[in-house]
Amino acid sequence: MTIQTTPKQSWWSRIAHPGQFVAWTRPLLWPLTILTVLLFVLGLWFALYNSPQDYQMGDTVRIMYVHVPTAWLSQFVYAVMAVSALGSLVWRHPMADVSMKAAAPLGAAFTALALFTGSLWGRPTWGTFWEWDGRMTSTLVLLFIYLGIIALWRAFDDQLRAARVIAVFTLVGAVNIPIIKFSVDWWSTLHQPASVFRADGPRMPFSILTPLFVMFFAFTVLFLVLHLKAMHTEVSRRRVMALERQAAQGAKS
Amino acid sequence: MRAFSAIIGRELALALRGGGDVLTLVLFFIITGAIVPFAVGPDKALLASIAPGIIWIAAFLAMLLGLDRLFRPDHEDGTLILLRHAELPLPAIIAAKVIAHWLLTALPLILASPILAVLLAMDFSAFWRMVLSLLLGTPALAAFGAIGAAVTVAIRRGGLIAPILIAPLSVPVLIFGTGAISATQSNAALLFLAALSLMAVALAPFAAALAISSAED
Amino acid sequence: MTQRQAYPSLVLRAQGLACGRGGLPLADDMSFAVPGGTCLFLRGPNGTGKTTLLLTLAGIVAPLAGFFAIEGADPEAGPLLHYCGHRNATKPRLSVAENLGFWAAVNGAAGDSVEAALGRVGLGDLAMLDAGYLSAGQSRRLALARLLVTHRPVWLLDEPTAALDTEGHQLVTDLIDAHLDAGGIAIAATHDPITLPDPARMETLALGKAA
Amino acid sequence: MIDLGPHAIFIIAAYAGVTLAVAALIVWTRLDARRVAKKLADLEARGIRRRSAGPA
Repeated sequence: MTIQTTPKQSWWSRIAHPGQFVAWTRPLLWPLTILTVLLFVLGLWFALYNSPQDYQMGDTVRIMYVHVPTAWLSQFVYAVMAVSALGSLVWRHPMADVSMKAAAPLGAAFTALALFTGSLWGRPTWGTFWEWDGRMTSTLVLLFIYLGIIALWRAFDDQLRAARVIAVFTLVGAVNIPIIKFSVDWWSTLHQPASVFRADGPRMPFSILTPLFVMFFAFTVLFLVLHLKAMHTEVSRRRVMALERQAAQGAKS
Repeated sequence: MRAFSAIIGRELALALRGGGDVLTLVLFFIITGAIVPFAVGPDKALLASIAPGIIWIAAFLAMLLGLDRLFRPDHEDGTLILLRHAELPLPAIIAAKVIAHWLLTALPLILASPILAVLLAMDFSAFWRMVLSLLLGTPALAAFGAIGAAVTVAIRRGGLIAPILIAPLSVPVLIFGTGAISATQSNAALLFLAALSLMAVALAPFAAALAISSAED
Repeated sequence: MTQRQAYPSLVLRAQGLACGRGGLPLADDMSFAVPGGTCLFLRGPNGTGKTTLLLTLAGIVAPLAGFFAIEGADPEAGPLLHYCGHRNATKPRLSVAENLGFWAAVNGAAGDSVEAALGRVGLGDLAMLDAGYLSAGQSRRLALARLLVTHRPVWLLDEPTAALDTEGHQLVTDLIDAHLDAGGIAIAATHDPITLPDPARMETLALGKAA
Repeated sequence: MIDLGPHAIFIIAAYAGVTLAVAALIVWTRLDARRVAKKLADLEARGIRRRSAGPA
């Protein structure tokens, strides 16, 4: 199974070897970190100093610069997990398991942040921290799914077996999310025909879009860095577990 | 005293290190509470009026769900038998386990309750009364739960029986717990709740110890 | 080996003891006396009540008839016996040292240190490992180490050699022998032909024949 | 500091919360990485190596 004994390989199977994957992606870590910091500095400067008030929402529009990127990440991370789950089930790609596991806590954190900033945005604009509207409710359900997946990871002793089971659940969740979204929308319009929050809000001026885009990229790159780092840790953790098992066998007198 | 804290420390280490028991219970608590609006509709006035009841029921169910982890793993791997020859008497050991159980199953729920309070549109004063009533009432739930778990520990697949046994015993906790939030005589209800908890916590270790030592026979 | 404290001279005496489970007697009318420094081996086919007798002596199962007592013990002296059953009572998510340290704290740390006890049972190198990684035999050794971290005069051992290799058998023999040196009492149910270096210290109770 | 208008408290809370959570994520990721690396180094120092250890 060592990498040297197999003569030629595509990049695909080369990154399939965890040690190789770490060796290949470690040099990416620092440049990406620097990029994240730069994007955040730029984004925060735009968001807090160099953007006007919105004519309707006033200064609370600034909350949007952290709310929208985290809300995007809440869905993007799930997409990453779903793709990894597919990779784990279909191609049995070892890095897919690792990616899936590393992404779950990050996804949960960003989803929680999206809800948190959303409710802080909602208080001044709608006058309430929480509204059972379609968007917020389905984000809440998404958070529950994330946390359930984390609980599932922690419940398994054998992480290799866990990966396949959780991959199945992740995909079921991915199929189910649109259904949840639809049903929640139906449910909320049933109870309150006039929604307080229009999805297609007023057209955004350019001065708001700039900080939004910068923050959007900043958060996405932040996720990539953290995800990569967590994947490296996970690879090491698996090696630790293998070594510990070996230590128990080796020490058997 | 060292033995007492060793038991609590071990229970905490076991729960925090693996299995995700605590996270699961908190999730169950939040989800149970958050699912009610889907059934009754998101009308804020209605939700606010039933919120104390929802939160107490969610806490009650979550604590019942966690009962099985109190004695069963220790029974299955033989720890429970060995603990009977410890320096501490069995009721003291069970008291330590009940304290750890409360720290692991009730305290996280109380810490998570602000989330449900926001979701269910509770107002601020009702929220504080609810935290107070949970703090006073959950020790009684943990103590009653210990009795139920002890009685069913020797039964294979007894996990489902304990909640059925415990639910009727805990009705007063529920009555005074929700009463302390909404009723007009809420201070009296809080006092009743505190008395109930004190009594249950004082008696439960002895009852549970008796049940465990007779179960093995 | 480590230095050992001497126990007060004790005698475990049983008279007309009958034990069984669920009211059904498995072994009855047993009378024996085990003085300090002696090991009583319980032998006999499966289902003849060896485990039940040990549980009875441990005070977990009530005897059906007769009585037993540990004579010569100071009634104030706390628990006198160690029971070592089939199940090892180890927690897979705690490390080997943590598992043992817990029992040292709960049973009173009046014995070997955790490191010394692990060294004696041959687990010294694995102290930091999670107990879940241990094999059946290693878990058994961990369970035996529990007898060492707290010194108690009476050992009740149920199949102490289960899952152990020949070297492990020797370990059990050594541990029992050292325990007897200190004036302790051991009662062991076993199918394996364990022999102590000094046959005068061994007594055998055959179950299942008299009944 | 710029004037954040009447709802400053919500804006500050949102940014503070996000900053805290992101900082916690970063710290947790690093601590976890360091802990696992230390454990791995300990094990390898004790001479246990995996047969298929790559040139990582």
